[in-house]
Amino acid sequence: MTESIAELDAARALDAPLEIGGHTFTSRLIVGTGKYTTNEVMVDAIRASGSEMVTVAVRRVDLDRTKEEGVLHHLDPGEFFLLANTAGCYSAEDAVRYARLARAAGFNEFVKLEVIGDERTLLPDVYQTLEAAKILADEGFKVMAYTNDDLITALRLEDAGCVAVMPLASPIGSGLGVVNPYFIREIKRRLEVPVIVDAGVGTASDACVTMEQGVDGVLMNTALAAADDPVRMSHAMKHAVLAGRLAYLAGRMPSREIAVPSSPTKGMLA
Amino acid sequence: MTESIAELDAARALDAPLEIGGHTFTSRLIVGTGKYTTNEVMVDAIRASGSEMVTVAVRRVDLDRTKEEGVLHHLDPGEFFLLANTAGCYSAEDAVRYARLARAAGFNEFVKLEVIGDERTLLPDVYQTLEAAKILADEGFKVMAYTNDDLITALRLEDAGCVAVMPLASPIGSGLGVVNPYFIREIKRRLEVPVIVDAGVGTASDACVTMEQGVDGVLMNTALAAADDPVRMSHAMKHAVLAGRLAYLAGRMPSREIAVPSSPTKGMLA
Amino acid sequence: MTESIAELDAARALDAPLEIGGHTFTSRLIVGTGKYTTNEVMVDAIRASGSEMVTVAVRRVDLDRTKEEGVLHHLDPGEFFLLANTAGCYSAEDAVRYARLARAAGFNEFVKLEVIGDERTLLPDVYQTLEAAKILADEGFKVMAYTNDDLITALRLEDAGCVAVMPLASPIGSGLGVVNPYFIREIKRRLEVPVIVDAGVGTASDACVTMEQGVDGVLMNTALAAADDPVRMSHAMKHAVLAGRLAYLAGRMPSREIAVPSSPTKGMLA
Amino acid sequence: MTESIAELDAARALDAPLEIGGHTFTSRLIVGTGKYTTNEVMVDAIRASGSEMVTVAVRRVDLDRTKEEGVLHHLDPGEFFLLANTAGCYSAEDAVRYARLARAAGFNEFVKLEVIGDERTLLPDVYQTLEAAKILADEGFKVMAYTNDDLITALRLEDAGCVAVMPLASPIGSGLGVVNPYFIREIKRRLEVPVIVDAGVGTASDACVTMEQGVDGVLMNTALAAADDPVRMSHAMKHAVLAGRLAYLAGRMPSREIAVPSSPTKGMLA
Amino acid sequence: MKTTETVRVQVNGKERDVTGGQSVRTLLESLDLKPGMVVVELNREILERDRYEEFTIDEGDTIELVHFVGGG
Amino acid sequence: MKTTETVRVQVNGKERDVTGGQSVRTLLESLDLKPGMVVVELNREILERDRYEEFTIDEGDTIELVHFVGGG
Amino acid sequence: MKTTETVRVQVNGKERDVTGGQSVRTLLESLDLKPGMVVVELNREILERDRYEEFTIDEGDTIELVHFVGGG
Amino acid sequence: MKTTETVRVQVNGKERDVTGGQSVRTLLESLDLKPGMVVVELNREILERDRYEEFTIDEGDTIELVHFVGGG
Repeated sequence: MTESIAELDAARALDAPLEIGGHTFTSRLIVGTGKYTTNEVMVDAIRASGSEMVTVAVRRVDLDRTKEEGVLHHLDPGEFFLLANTAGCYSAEDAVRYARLARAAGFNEFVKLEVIGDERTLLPDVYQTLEAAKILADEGFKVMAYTNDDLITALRLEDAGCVAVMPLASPIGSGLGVVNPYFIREIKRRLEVPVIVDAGVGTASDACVTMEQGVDGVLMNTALAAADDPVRMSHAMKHAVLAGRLAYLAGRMPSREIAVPSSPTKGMLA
Repeated sequence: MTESIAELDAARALDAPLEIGGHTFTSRLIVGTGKYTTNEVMVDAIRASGSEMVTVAVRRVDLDRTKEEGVLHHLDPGEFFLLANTAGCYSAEDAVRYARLARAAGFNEFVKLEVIGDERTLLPDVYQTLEAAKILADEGFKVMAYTNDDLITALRLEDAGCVAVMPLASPIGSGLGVVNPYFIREIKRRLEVPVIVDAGVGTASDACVTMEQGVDGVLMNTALAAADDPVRMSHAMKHAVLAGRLAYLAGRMPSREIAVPSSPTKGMLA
Repeated sequence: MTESIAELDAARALDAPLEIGGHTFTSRLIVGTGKYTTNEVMVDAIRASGSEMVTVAVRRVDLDRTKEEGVLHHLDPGEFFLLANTAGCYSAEDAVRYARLARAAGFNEFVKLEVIGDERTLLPDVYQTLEAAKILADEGFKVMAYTNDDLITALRLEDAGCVAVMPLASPIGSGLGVVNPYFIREIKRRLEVPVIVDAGVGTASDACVTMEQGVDGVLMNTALAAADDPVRMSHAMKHAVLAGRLAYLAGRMPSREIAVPSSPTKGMLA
Repeated sequence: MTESIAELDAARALDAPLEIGGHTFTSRLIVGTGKYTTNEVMVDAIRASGSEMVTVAVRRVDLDRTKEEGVLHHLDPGEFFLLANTAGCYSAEDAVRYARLARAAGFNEFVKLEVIGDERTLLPDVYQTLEAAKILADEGFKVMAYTNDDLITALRLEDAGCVAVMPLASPIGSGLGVVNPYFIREIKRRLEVPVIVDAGVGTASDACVTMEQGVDGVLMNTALAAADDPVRMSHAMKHAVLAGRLAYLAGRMPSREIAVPSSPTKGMLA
Repeated sequence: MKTTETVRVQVNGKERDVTGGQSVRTLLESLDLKPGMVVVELNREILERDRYEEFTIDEGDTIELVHFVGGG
Repeated sequence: MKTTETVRVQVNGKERDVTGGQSVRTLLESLDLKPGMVVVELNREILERDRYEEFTIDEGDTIELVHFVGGG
Repeated sequence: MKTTETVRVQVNGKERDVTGGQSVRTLLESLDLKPGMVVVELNREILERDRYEEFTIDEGDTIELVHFVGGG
Repeated sequence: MKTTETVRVQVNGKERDVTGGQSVRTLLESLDLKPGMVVVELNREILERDRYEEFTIDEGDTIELVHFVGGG
């Protein structure tokens, strides 16, 4: 036990906290709250993931059904930092409207800006996203913008005042992992605001690879909610993000095609 | 803190211990003791990795130099389970000789059998390895055999009585990771003794991917010793192995080329 | 000999010609004319590639040096269809200016629109590219637009009236090949105008993989000019593009992890 | 037309013929004759592939059915060089028996040695293969040995007197392509006899990538027979093998993460 | 002057007949919704929570009542 | 001395009753097989094509008649 | 009225003193450039080839003479 | 009969002149090696730790003294 505490402390001591828009987080994993089979599993999974920031969507109250659907009946806003998203919006105007409604809920000024350009791929409309980002930043929102892996767009979003830029690893819910590590790496290299990879992670190694690119964090939902055992996968992801982060900070060995012995070549018997 | 203990316990509770040749280990990571810049770094790194089993090589005492080179001056055999290897041997006869010398040291009857067939690639000579495995198993050794990723050879080694079969991910010290996951997966699928992937891991995600194939453990040395910061990388590997293992047990989401929304499509505003 | 003709005819008979902006081409390979060590090598390489359309850049006449630098002193506009590019432009305004100058040369109304957004990656500025595309299309240009692998942008460029959309495989001159086949495939699936993959191809297999995604053609320059033997590589690329195209049309076998014998399992001897 | 002849001649002039066991072949593609829907398609496909050497299996005559099943009723041994295989054999003894029966047919002393070690993966039993190779080589057979991608085994097979060593790209009929290019490349680097990659190719780019590793040829069957359009795929493969070979000989450009312009950066307008 | 006739309004996309002139707070109560758990948009204008009393429902109003649900 | 009784032999794994003492060549003809198209293994021994005449079929013989089929 | 004084102009970014009032065609000839091989931009306006005669060079003109070079 | 002449032996590949007839234990001490930290192979035979006393060093003996070092 004492050993395990030492372990965790050591691990923490090896990394700095993540700061986004003036808020500080020890976990570099941000998780969604959608698509879980039950609310109990959702809460257990989120707790297992060690995440401090969770995303929620803005939707109409269903006046015919029980109010239980409201996610705040299950998630304590005191325990988790709520990041409202504009998922489902296809125009800057709609996204701005949803963001304002989210802020009116009174929790914080953060918003995960998401403006979709195509229903089949759920790829972002970077033109509308950029427009909405400018408007919201001007209104004092702390915009975390979901975007594609285009460096130029990422730079524009940073200029627009976003507090974080969130390129995709691969399409939402695809689980294909980091398809283009070069672009992700370059975006991280060039931006000053935190870069959070959002969408596409399918399993633990995807999260680990993502963090090894040097980015500041990962945001996922389906990889946890659609796993056979969401809670166990959430544990896995917590460790995967930490592993990838520490490996990035540790500096990996160079890889080479030719082998190099790990035992001494001298001192062999005759 | 209490939370961190809970976390670790939860993680442990999600996996069974690893049993090899009658011995039980909670960590699925086995590490080498070679190529560290200093013995202090070696010990700190091994402790950070959480490994219980460590490999050592058998070499002549250097009568001209200080005896300090002996690894047991730094590693307490009470703290770690010693796995002597036959690294550097190019024939079954030599490997058997080294194994006997190792056992005579009096720690245990385990041996990491390694018979090299080529100096440039350090690939195993499966013919000599199989021959040595039979001899050593008959002499009561608990043989953990380093081999290539050939299923047929792996099956033969199991038949020969090895307590663990250890296919490579890629050449020793190459850091290329799991080049052929299909073969590794198939070997695990078909063998009953533990399958430990030995050699080739370069960074945390490699270890994570390896464990996601369902194997029982990973053995590495260079990835830790040759990292810019071996201790930090060892922390990373500890988490990576755990992450990959839990992800395998959790059952990943199916990956698909088409996107699937993680927020509700109903309840949008008009 | 007769056999070889038969072969080529057969191959041709298996594919339809490529039509771009009302012009028809039998070769699906478009090549650049930059970076060759000598003009002789350039011409030999282009001929070996079997390309019919070649790109050229618009630059100031160097009044101090010999006029020989003009590419038309070496390339016969009667033999090759000239595609002038706007390479080097960082704004819609500049790109439009270069396109107009190119058209004034009097060969055709085609232009390879290229508006760069970043000097280090040479990634396109999709915002400026889209703006320029609209202006040029309105002026009657036949715009072939170099862009990134973003589907939404590709769709906008098609709406803007481009006669071809040309997503990158990877950054210009990188030779990394098709990093994101999913995005390329989806762009092809969704557009009606020809999709030509432009930039990133490094060797023959890259061109082959590109065509296997179903796209209409490939544009390359560095892969030929920077090969050790540009002429030989040009031969290779000609065959690679044809191979990838025919394989796409032929419909590949399904790939599976388990083996399937190619010889009969019946009729074995006792 | 004249141009097309020139093209082909030029391509041929760029490569040396393939010599195996004293026989010379201009095509580096060897194809199987199994699993085609009809004999007509088989013959058309093989002709389209440009292959000169084709593999056949040895089986009992079916006394109850029409004799038409004999492949020589459809393939003219004068047109194609027959390479009989020992497919379906699981021991050195059986393989030797099948090889002798094949030679008794009186066409040539070549045999594609294949000794399977596992029914599910069809992976070779390298122990039995090596034993059979020695026996057959002693009996004057020209052995082309199907093996896995293990360098040590490849070296042993060469020592045993095989005229060609044929490592797999991936399991027979899997269509997974070259899973481990490192091993294939190293085998080619170290052997003196021709290295033919046998099994695993799924589509044109796989064949192209295979040849780019520097190997001497490719052997395939399912990729052609199981394509939607076998004849068209055979055309594709012919070009893919040529493309990969020429690209290997041409020497590819170096790949780099940072972009390099292909148009001049000087001479821009003010 | 407060009226008590029924008025037809749009609530979350569905037409409803409700008592005219009642305050938004009253409406929420009648719908059994805790003010703290929803955000109200009245004719495209977002209302501040502490002012639900001041706004009244009139004929033809469009009301959107939203809250947070699970999403990624 | 040549006999004409029927003998039981194994041909390609199936039992057959054939005329004893007949030559392999005769057997092939009776099976409508061109000698040039098959290879004959008699009791595990491969026969040379031009010697089919010399070998006779006797009680209990095991005969394998093989040829080339499509294979990879 | 045609003048023959020297005027200072910008040609491809460099200052040059040329005879004022001469036609673009004459300028090209003096620079040994075939009209068919270049495109001329005079003060940001692209000139049609067959009208080089009509345009004259005056003090302060900015002239760009471009052509095609190798590019990807 | 125990002799005290010097004998020439091979220790870890190097020739050494040591006192003949001395026990392995004595040799180890003279080399400043703790018996518990090494394994001794005398003329290709591995000696049990508790029997170092019994074995003596004679002319031409080949002695290997090994221990564990860092390795992967």
